[in-house]
Amino acid sequence: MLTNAMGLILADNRRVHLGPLNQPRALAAVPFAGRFRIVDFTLSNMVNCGIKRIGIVALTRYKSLMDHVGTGSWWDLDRIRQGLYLIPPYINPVTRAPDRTDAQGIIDYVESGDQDYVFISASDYVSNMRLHPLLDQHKESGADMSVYYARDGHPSRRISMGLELDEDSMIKRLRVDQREMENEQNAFGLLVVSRELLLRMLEEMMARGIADFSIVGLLEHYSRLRIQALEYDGLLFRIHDIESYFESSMRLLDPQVRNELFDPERPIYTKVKNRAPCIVSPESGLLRNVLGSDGCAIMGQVEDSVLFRGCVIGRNARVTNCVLFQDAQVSEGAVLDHVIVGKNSVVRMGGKLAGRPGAPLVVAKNAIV
Amino acid sequence: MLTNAMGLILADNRRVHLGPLNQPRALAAVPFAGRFRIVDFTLSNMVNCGIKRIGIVALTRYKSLMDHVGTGSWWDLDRIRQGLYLIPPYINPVTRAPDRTDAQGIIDYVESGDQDYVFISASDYVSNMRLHPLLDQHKESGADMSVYYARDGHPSRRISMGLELDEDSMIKRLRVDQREMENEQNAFGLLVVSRELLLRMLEEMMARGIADFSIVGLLEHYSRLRIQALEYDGLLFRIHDIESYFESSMRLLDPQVRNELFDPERPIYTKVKNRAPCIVSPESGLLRNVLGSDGCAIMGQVEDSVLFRGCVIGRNARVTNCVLFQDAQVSEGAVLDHVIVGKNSVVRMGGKLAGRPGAPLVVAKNAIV
Amino acid sequence: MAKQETIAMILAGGQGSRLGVLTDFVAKPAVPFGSRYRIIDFPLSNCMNSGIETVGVLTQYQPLELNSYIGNGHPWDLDRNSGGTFILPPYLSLEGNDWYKGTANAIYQNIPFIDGYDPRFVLILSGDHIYKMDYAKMVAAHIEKEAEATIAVIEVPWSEASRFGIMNVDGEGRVTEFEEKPAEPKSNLASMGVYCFSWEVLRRELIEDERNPKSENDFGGDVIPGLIAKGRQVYTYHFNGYWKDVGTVSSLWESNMDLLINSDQIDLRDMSWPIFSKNPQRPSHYFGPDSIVKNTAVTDGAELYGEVYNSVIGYNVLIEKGAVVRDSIIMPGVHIGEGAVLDRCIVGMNTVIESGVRAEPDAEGGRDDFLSPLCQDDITVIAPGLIIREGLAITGNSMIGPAHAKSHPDAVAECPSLLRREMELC
Amino acid sequence: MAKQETIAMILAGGQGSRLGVLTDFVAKPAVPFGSRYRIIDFPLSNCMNSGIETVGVLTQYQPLELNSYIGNGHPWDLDRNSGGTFILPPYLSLEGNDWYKGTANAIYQNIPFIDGYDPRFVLILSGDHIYKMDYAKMVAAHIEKEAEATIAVIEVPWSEASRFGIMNVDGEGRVTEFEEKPAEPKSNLASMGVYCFSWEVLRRELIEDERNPKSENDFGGDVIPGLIAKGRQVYTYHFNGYWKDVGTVSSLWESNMDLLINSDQIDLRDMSWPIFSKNPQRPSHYFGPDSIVKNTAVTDGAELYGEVYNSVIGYNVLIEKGAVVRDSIIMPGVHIGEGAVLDRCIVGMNTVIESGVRAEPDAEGGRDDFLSPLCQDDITVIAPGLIIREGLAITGNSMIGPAHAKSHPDAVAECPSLLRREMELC
Repeated sequence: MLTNAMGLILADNRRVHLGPLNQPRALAAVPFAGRFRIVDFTLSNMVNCGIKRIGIVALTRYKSLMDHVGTGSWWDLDRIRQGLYLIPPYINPVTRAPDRTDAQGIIDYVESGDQDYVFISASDYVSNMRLHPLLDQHKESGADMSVYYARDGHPSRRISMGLELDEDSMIKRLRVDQREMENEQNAFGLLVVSRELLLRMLEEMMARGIADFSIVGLLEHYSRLRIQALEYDGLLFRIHDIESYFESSMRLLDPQVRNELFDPERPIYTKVKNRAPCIVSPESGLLRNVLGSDGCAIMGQVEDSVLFRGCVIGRNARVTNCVLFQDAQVSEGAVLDHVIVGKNSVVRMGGKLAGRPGAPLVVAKNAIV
Repeated sequence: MLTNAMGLILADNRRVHLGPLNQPRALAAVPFAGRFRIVDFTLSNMVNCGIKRIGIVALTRYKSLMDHVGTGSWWDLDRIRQGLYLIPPYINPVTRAPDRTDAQGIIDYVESGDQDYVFISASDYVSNMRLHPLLDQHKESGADMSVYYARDGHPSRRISMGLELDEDSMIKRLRVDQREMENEQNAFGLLVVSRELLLRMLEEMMARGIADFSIVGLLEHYSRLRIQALEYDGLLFRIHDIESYFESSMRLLDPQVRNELFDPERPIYTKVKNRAPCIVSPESGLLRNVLGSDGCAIMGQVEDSVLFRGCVIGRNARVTNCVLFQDAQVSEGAVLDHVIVGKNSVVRMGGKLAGRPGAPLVVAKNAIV
Repeated sequence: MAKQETIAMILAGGQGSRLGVLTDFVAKPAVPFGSRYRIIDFPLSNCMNSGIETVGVLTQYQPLELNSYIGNGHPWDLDRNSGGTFILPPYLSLEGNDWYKGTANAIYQNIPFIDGYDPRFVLILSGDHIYKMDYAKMVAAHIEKEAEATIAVIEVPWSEASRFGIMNVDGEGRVTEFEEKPAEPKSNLASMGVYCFSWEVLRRELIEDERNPKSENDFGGDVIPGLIAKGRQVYTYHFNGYWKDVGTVSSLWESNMDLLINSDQIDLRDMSWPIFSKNPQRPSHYFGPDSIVKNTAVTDGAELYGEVYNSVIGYNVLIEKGAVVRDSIIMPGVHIGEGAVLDRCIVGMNTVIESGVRAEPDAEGGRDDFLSPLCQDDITVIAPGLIIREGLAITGNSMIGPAHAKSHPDAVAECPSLLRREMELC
Repeated sequence: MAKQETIAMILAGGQGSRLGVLTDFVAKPAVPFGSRYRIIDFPLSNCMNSGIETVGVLTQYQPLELNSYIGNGHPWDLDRNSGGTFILPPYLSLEGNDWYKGTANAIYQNIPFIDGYDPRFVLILSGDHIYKMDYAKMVAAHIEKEAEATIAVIEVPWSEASRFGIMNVDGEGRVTEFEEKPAEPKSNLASMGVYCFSWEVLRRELIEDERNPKSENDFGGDVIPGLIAKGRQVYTYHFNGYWKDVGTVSSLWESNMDLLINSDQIDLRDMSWPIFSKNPQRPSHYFGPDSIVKNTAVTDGAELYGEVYNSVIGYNVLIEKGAVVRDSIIMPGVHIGEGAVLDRCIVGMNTVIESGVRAEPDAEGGRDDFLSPLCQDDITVIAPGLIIREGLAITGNSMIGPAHAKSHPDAVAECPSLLRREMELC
């Protein structure tokens, strides 16, 4: 199945602040659901739609993103003619400043593909979605650009792209980050546009010296262009702040939610790590409503939590309502409630940490507490 | 065969100016010898020495370099745990300026490998060389750093790293770009250093805010460190300016030179392009002392020249002492002597272009003349 | 570069008939092991970790699944430009070759393949051993001793030595005698079935062996004893670590259990020597609100709502509420219904155990129609791709296979085959 | 994702005996073609360009070189995670299967492999045809016509129609009759041996065909005529383009020459439909100071110092000063010595033609010891891996193979085999 479209993923969103979670890495590289990262969902959605050429625009902190995506082989994107491109900015060799704007690298990527359409995705949401309906609708309606939206209420206190539509579902007004617009139609950062029009817009950006290439920036053309909106009514997590990240993680404990997010018809691919299976020890305590991953060693008690790969829960430790990132270690007797523990961090023997529902405590990467 | 070393290739050298040849691309990506690019030789030397993890530091204009190296598969570097890394600079998301120096990306790359030694190579020379002798010597002597040099006279009017050595072959003086130092020992930008020491030097660079990571910069430590020099007496081309590029190209017409540069025991790998075989037409003219490549169509006369892939030589055209880059087109009846024609460029029907020995004329990429 | 210093040949052709219904449709090396592996992951990963990048896998019996599993070799990083993994089945030539007659004949028939890489050394490995071993060290020892053949040996308890092929050596480690299952062993050094040969020597020996009409063309039975008898430089290489041949139901069960009991021995958590595998990409495993799980290995996609003790659970296994699984090996994709009880069972891939089934050593009212001489120690084996009907009770030492779907349609059915294949191949 | 809409099966098992010594040690699809290709590059590249990513290659005869050549499928971008290329040889199962009996039986034996991908459509392709074809368009036509089987056909000159399998169709393109080499053809639509089947239909048909003791289990002979006879929905798909079966010495020679004469037909320079291949990485080819080259195809690593006219020259070929090569196909790695003259020759890989050899249709004083009924049109074939001794003169229509090294040791020798293998495998 070949789809006449390429993908473009914006790895960062400077409006999204996850504190210690995205400080050391691009938003797209933030871990999610035990063994995945946010970008896995976007990449898999594109791949499952038959897209075989995907560029990821990464401005900064792309080391972990680069390590994660590798050659693209886990998404079957290690191809001769197409495949996966990481698009960092160009640096001017003389001034040592970025060459003009982000746009030149993107232009080079878009120009060298021969697909007629480009799917552009942000990295501040997680979903397992079909992209074909949007493309089909786009072709049929003859719109200049087509964008998905969801009726998921006011998703965040900080970030929103509220849409007001005309009778043809074309955007007639865009309200950005407005608090009062609850329950309206909100775009979430997936759109499709013809390669040709995208190139024209990018060149205009270059000419005007506009630095920021973003979904909002594209949608703001609604007054000049016909931008059609299509409702997406499937499962959707918005990752806009620590609270929404934590709440989304907890929703994964619901089997129904997992069944939809990990529909075997449209697998979510990720980097394979070859960790040993998870071992639950003979002396383990209660183990209830827990998502666990390979490489974990569980000797204590865990409830209502998500464990990433390689977590160690010591004897008599108690972990409740937590998200533990890769290789986090909860030592003997420690007690954690409503905590997000960063990668490689250690909670010392007997340590006690507690956040509150709606305001989890966050332990940074590589910390010892 | 596993070698306990990783590779680090510096794709650019801001002291080397090849005019239209490296204006659109990093020095490492400059085409050479019909179907290769400079980086192919450095990569292959490393791979043939059993190195399986190679980083390429690219500051700018890395698009064609990125397209060329792809996933690294042509050098068998598309590996799960090791492989090929392109290392562009980090950009600070707020100031949109490069994050501190080049060094952070390099530090991240070097730190995450578990090899004890790092081979560092510049991209301003071409050779098919064994790297093991340098590593063996380095380990045996206990030097802090070890560098190859050649006794190839004063290689360039512009660029040189003349070495004065003590009786243990340790550098006691380094003379950079000095015109009068003919016939001395000249380093050419291949050295080996322990991972540990390299990291210390990089961190020092970061701390002092030194922006430029280069071979010269490393060798300048000779007063504080024991830097050993080892002679390399094999075939070596220095690519320092248009003249040396052209002269090196012409030397390839000597079968002896090619036999050494393309020793089948140590193949030089490059991106596979799947062009059709070269077709010499029935009406072709003289074809003497010519290196030709796949995809060429030769209807005219060619002598003493190097043709890259896909060149077209029209009827009655005459090409002598030329280097024609990929998909260059010499139209019917055109006459070229001592010319370098850039990629995709077209010499119009009946056109006449002539450079001089030692000063070839250069036609830029995508030009029509 | 075609030339390779060392290449490995993995013998993966045998039917593995002592595993009964587990190998009806797959070669033994493709049998699942240890929650998320197949047996062949161990030699393949050892090759990769040892820096050996050309691996021939000699297949003959039911190679399709193995072939699909290995695919392009990517999960083991063995998708190399020159080299990588090659499935090597028997083939026709001008001389009209035939099926592989024995392990040595299998290598003999592939001499042109090996010659193509012009190696100095060839490792002969088995596709059905569980161990982590650095073959590079063995090759280094082979070089240092200037050996012509080197045989990896492991010390076994003297009491068990008579069950193995035993190497008698001199003070230098040179083999003076090889005894297959000696009644009165003179040494406790058992051959692991892992050989390093200088290719030149092995090549000559194979050609000679092929010409010998009395030979059964077997490494252990003919080639190795022949080399020793001729006084060639045959040395042992001592291996200290976990090693198990998983050729029988009991040894397969034990070796799986060793992951729980002796997890420090075959240390799968040691990331300096990872064991690679290829599995479908599934979400993390899930422990349900009422699950009780103790001393158990579990991996991606498994969902445990019941009780699980001392067991090895594969990916995509679903254990429903009220089910009890004890001392068992549940291979990938198995579905265990509500209230089912499994004790000392090995359940093959994608089999469905309907609710209320009891498979226990002394199941009350249990049927003993399925007893098999291949099963001992009260271990029961259930083939892949079956449906075990609601409420069936079976005693220990049973083996249930597709044939029983015909003989006992009330108790056993086959899963629809299309669905089955699809799931197996991920 | 295991499921694939369309998968392709390439029949590559035949010995290709009409090519004589060129296929003594390699399967026909692995024979070099057109300077830098092997025959199988064409169907493999067609698959890749058509977006078909799962390809089974059915082998039986001498598959080693083909196996090594295809490797992990990377050069054709067919090293996919699920799917990619699979070499499918015959294998043993519980039912004790045997060698492939015919083309249909070969697919029958691999039903479990195909089922694993649960495809809607299966393409059956030949491994020995030279053509560029978008199979996706054929599948689209198959879907649109709601066909159960679609047969690609090409219009041949009426005068030659009696040499082909001819399809007689109604106004809708539905096949009403299939005639193998009809004396009085009713149509000039020849079957290309390229079939698209709905898998459900083909699967049923193959099982039925297998049960029929009278069937020879061949697609062209049994399965297709059977479907037509039963009135199933069998349609033709018209292909307009270059297509050639390279099964004979003459057709192999002609098809190579078409690259020079009809280069616009089988347009290898069209980069929108590239033909991929796997070759050793060598420097650009070189025309020496005294070379004369006209109407010739040449590729990497070749060095031409002599005269070459109307010829197809493979990689790493060395033609020394004073040698003359005319109307010939020189396969990779061949070395032609000073003053040798070759006219209308096909020279196999890595053969050495010593100086002064003359192989011409009417070579003066030429020996006719080597004449072969497989050679016509004055074409001479020299096997791969030989040394043709200095000064030998041979007439046209000769075929020289390894057997002649024994019968004519003065004229022919074999290259040392190790060296030969090494070079062939790159």
